Parts: sequence; C-alpha cells; structure tokens
Amino acid sequence: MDGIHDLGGMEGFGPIPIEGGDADFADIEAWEQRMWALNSQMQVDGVTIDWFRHGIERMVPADYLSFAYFNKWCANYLMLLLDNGVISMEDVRRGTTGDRSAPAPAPTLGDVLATVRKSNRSFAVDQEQPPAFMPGEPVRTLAHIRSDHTRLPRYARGVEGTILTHHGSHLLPDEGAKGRHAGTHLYSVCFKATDLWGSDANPRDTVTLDLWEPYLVPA
Amino acid sequence: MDGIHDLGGMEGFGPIPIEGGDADFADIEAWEQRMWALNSQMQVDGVTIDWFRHGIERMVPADYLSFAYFNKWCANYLMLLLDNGVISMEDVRRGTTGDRSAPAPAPTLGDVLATVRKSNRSFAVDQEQPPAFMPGEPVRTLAHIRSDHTRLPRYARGVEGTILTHHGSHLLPDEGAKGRHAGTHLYSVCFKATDLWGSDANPRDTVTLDLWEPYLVPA
Amino acid sequence: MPSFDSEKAAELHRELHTHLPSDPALRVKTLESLAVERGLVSPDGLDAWIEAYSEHVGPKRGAQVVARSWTDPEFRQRLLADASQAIKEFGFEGSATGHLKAVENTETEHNLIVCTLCSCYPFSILGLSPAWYKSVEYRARAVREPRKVLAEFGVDLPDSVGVRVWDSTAELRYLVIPQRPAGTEDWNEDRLAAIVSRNSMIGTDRDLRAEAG
Amino acid sequence: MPSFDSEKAAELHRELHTHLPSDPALRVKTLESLAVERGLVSPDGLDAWIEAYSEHVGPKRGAQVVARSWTDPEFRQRLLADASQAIKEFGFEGSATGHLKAVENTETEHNLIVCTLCSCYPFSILGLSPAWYKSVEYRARAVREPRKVLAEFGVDLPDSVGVRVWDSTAELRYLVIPQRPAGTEDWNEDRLAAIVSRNSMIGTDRDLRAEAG
Repeated sequence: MDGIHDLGGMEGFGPIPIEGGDADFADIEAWEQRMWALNSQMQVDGVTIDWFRHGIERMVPADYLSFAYFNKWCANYLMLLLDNGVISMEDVRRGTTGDRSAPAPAPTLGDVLATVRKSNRSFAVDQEQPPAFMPGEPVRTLAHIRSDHTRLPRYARGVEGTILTHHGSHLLPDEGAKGRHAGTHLYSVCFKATDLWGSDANPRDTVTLDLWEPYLVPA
Repeated sequence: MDGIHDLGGMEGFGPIPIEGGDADFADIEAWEQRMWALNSQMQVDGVTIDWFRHGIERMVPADYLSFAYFNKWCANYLMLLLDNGVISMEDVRRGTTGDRSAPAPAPTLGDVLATVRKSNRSFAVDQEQPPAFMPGEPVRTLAHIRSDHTRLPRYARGVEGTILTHHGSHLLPDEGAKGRHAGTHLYSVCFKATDLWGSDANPRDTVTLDLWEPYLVPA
Repeated sequence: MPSFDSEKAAELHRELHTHLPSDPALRVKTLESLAVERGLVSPDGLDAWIEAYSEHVGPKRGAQVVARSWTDPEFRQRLLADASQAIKEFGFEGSATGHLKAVENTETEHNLIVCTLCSCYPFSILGLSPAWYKSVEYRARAVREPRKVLAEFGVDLPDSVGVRVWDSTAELRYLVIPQRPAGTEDWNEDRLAAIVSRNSMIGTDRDLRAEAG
Repeated sequence: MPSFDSEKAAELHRELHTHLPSDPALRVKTLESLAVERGLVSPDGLDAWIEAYSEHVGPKRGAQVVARSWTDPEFRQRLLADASQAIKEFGFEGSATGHLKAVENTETEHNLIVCTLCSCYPFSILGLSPAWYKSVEYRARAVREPRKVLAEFGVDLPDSVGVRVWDSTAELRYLVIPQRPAGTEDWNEDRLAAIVSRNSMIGTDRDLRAEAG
C-alpha cells in the first residue's frame, strides 16, 4: 500500500526533533510508559506482527502524521480489539465494558525479564526452493506492488541494486498481514544513493534494504 | 519536491467527502467566503502563482492533511506577507499591526465582475526553440526531479507515455517559484493506467497530464 | 518582494503552526485585520467579491456553454478547438480560464478532471470548486481508482467505457461536455442548461436526465 | 480472531478518530481500563514492565557489547558473524533481536540505522528507541539526506567517508559498532562501555571521546 506510513524520502519535514526526543525510558511521559507496558503484556488472539503493522498503516492519514508514536499504538490496539470483537465501539466511548472478567495474573519483574529473554523470536522458515539470487548479483525491484501490506518502500521501487547477503527464508509480511504463514528468501540489497535519489545524492553513499524474493527481478 | 501535497495515487484515504462537500459558494462557511474574497482582492508584491503554490507545499505536513482548504490559503497568505516583510510574526500573534495605513479602495460589484473578466491571463510565452516532441511520439518522464517546486507528480515519474497535444511554450513553474520568468514547451501527455499503476488498473483507462519539455526524455 | 526561499517559507509555516489558534475563522479574521490595516483589502470590497461569486460567477455559466454545444454544432466545434476563445461569446472569460480545454464524453469514453498537486479549477465558468474536489481523498484517488471514485458518486461505468482522467498539472483548465440526454430533442438552450449539473462538467456525474428539466 | 480485512481496519480507525478524545493520556487510560476488564493485562504487571525497561533493559546493554568487541577480537568476530548468538553470552537476547546484525564503522565508512516504514529497533539491547528515531522527520530524511541529518546531530562527515544507511524493512535489526577512540588503550571493559553513547549504536553519533569516561 502506498500509504502515509511510507515516509522514506518524503520531503518537506523540518529539523529532526532531537531536543526533547532524547529522553530515556525512565523519563518519558507516564502514558507513554504505560502504553509500552500494555504493548508488552497484552496478547490479542491471532494478531501477527504484520497485521499489527498494517493496522497502524490504516490509521487516518492526518492522525498518522500528527499523533505521538505511542498514541498510534493506542489507536491500533483499540482497532485490533474491536476487530477481534473483544470490545465494542460503545465500550470505547464509555471507557468501560461495564463488567469485569477474572483479572489477569501480574508478572513480577523477574517474570518480565525472563519473558524479554524468551522473546528473541526467529522469523526464519524452512524452504525447499533454492534462492533465485546470489550475493553480488544485480537485481531490480518491482515498479508496482500488488499487496495491501508490503515492505518494499515506494522510494525503492523499480530501482537496480546489488544482493549483499542472503538470509535464508523468512516469513513474508504481505502474507502475514492476511494471517497466512508463508516464507520466501530474504536478502539485504544495496542501492547506490544516486540510483535512488538522482544526481543530488553523494555517490559515496548507499542505502541497504532487507527485501524478499517476490519483490525482486533479475536486473 | 516530494512533498505531502503530491497526493496522486496515495492510498489509505477513505470515501470522498461528498456529503457536506457539495455546497454552493453562497452556502459555505462565512470564513471560507471571506478567505476566497481576500485571495481575490489581495495583491502581494512580486508573488508568482508558482511561489504561491510552493508556499502551500511548504506547510507543516500534518497541517496540510488536516486543514480545510481555505485554512491552508490563510496560512499561506500569512507566510507570504511575513516573507515580504509586510507584517511581522508579532503582528500575527497580536492580530493587529497596531497602526493603520490609508484604507484600500473598495471595488463595487461591477468592478469585481470586470476584474474577473480581465483575469483570463495567458501563461504562453514566445519561444525560439522548436518543440522537441510531436503529437503521437512516445516519451518517458524523468525518474528524478531536481527542483524545489515541480509539476511532475511522483506517480508519473520514470513512466512511458505518448504526446497528445503540443500547447506552445508556457511559463515553467520550477522557475516561476524562484521568481524567474522562463518558458518551455508544454505538452499533454497520455499515460496508460496500467503503466502508472500496474496490472490492477483497467487497461481501457488513461491519465493525461500537462507536462513541460524539461520533464520529458525520448522513450 | 518575496525571498523565493523554500526553506524560509517552511520555517515561517512552522512558526505560524506554533503561534496561531487552531480555529480557522479566527485565523482568517486575523489575516483580514492585518490586510485591512496594511491597505491591501477593504471590507466592502470583500463583500463585493462574495456577492460576485454567490450570485453571478458559478456553474450556471458552464451549463449554458454546454447547452449551446448541444444545440449549435458550429459552436461545439469552436469550443472543442479553443474553449478559452469560445466562452468569450458569453462574456465568461476570466479567472483560471486563460487556457481552457473542453473534452467530450461519448458512448465509449468518460472524462474526469482532477488536480492532484493542488486544486486547479476553471473558476470563471464553474465558480468555486466543491469541497470534495479539493479533498485529499479525491485528489489521491481520482487518478488511481477513478472507477471506484465514480461509483461513490453513483456513476457505475461498464468496462466498455474507458475513463480518461485529466490531471491539471499546468495552467490548462478542463471542462467536460457531458452527453445530451435522450428526450430533449425539442428543448431550448435555457431548458437544457437547467439539467447540466456542475458535477457532470467535472466528470463525477454522467447520465443527465431529461426529467430534471 | 482478526478479520485481516484492511478496509475494515481503516473504517474502525475512522470511527475511533471520530469518537475518541484527543488527549493521548486519556486514550491510553481507556485502553488500559478495557484491557484490564477483559483480563488481558494487570496494573501490577504493567508496573513490572515499566520497571524492567527503566532499570534493566536499556542502551547500557549495547554499550557493554560494543566495549567487549573493542577488547576481545574473537568476540568481535562472533558478533559480526552472528550478533543474535553473540549477545546471548551476556544474556541480552530478547525482543526484536532474534535476527541481529552488527555493522562496523571504519575510517572510510559510517553506518546509520533507520526504519522508514515503521520504527523497528533492537529493544533488548538498546531499550526503548528515542522519540526522534520514531519521528516522521527522521524516518523521511535519513535515507534521502543522511549527511544533513547527521549534521543536525553534530556529526560532520568529510566526503572521504561514505554513509551506509540501513533501512530495517524486515525482521533484521541493526547495531552499529562505533570506532574505539584513541587514548583508551588501557581502559577496561566497564570504563569503555561508559563512553559508548546510545546514538553511536544507531549511527547518529560518531566520534566517541575518551574524556567522557
């Protein structure tokens, strides 16, 4: 989807908000800490990482640009819970479901730290097909994407690059956002800045993206 | 500039706001009528149509998406008056300059209608150079633009199309936005929808854009 | 004189973003006050402009042009050849129609006008553009999925009809000439003009109906 | 279970846009209340997560990894070969580091990490990402004009140094190994770790200084 989330290379933004944007976790707003913790503790049945990301992509575009980061997460969790039928829009409006299930167990700090360690999930999947490309090979990215959710940004469409690394087969986000589990070969692909941005770019510079095989054709 | 104003083909927006967006001039908000009239009557020294448009393009991106149309014009007029030194940011904050020049003459309805008729300005300019392309010729648009202000939208970059009409030489916006007066040949260029959007588009459909010669290369 | 400095413009906009109230009516009031104080506009003059566009300049003009193109084949030829010139026969020349192009719907072609980069519109013959025409939704979607957009306006096109979208990227402005509906053979120009909707001249309406007259 | 219906998601978001108050603190409070009532989270558990990221999981972890890569050449090799595996030697494996890649700065190359499509970040070794990393400004500009972005962070790169931007478009996460500053030859790992800034591990800081230790 050519959505507002696809920000790479968009011009017209001002200075990087470094001042006030450099706080440690302990010093950010309480609601932001709370949202981080909610995200960490909450499981919403069947939600894949790609459906989560696509959910944020479908936010109202003006909100996407103006909301603080964790405010987007909040909107997205509400959307996910509504979509799953866990809560209703009426609940959201009232701020309460009106009843209360059995309370969730409270993890201790030790539990949390153990959970963090166990969260180093692998996205690699077995693959029968051999990779189509080898490191060093030139490739071209697709000019058009036919997918609601894709991880081939608009700025890197229809551009020639070079395979830097092959990472085996990883879950394809385009499928994951549909709740389907399918892997294809993943590569790091290196692009010259001048091929992406034209002659204004510095010829010494490169941008490397991690791209799945269906995004690529031989150059 | 690959800015937020370059909306053609951006996905993720909802239904067209037809309801409530179909009012006649007489029925829109009073402040909107007022802004239209301000735009019609006010001359800001040296402002070209292209500098005006580029001014709107340089709005805060989140405002660009969320502001009503005439609210953008309002922001832009304030910017233009500030840039010209006609008013100061302090004046804007106070809502008054604190003093008052000789009042402007008030045109009558008759004056206004005469002004409207005289406003059919031509943007054509004389040109010694013959046109590089003829109707029916295939052309390709540039993949990268080196300009703050351009009228080659992002969705039509690096795409092949066909010259439909040659309109003579017109003022080039890229130069006009810099206050410079320079014309180059202008063409209507017809693109197949499938060349712009891929195979999801209807092969019967086309999109035609009016593009200046510097945006085009032979296909 | 302007600086023509893109970065300065952006910085001024960021300052305005910080300092101005969010209510658009208040913002426009501020602009008007400052412009009046600087002698750039007069409140009575603004009223005259509002009256002009409320009562005189509007889509009825375009409808008259279309009606004549239906009844007068020679006018239609002149309109298609040079619409800027042809509308002078009505005294309708003016704002944003110095370069006007008329495009005609047929049994197999439908025309749709948009301006993706801003909201260009032929003011002197269609008056003020509708809010939806200036919406981000219309500007984003009209070029990419014109058939879905048309369906939202109630226009369902069969595959046998091609869509020609015109993106007004230069100073050319566009006027769609809709098809004349059957059953209006003996109507005069005024009666015909009454059934030409504004949207049909932008392309978001297609099948005009004799009943409406 | 989710609908996985993109249009439904967009429609729900538009409804939320209409119905919710604008204050983010109120919105998050609403989400927390609903999630607690549905038994999805517990307030005490949320406190434990906040404590974990305030006190335990943070950029000091990354700094320790970098310091060891400076003092232990064999560890550096393991880190460059498979960073996900190498950080297990510290017990730092975890959220968003199942696929971790370490990239090293040299005299002629500088690495900069961004995620243009969302804000991917290696949480378990760097903690929460700074707000600027998640800003639209950084995401938009880092890939297109990295040298201007770096200059805003006080890093002025000569033309002799190439910039390698890494856009985290998949589940690989990146850790920049900054160069070890001169004058730290006899420092131990802890003292070295104290001068490794978070930003240097993202790439928005380059020249670490011995004095800072």
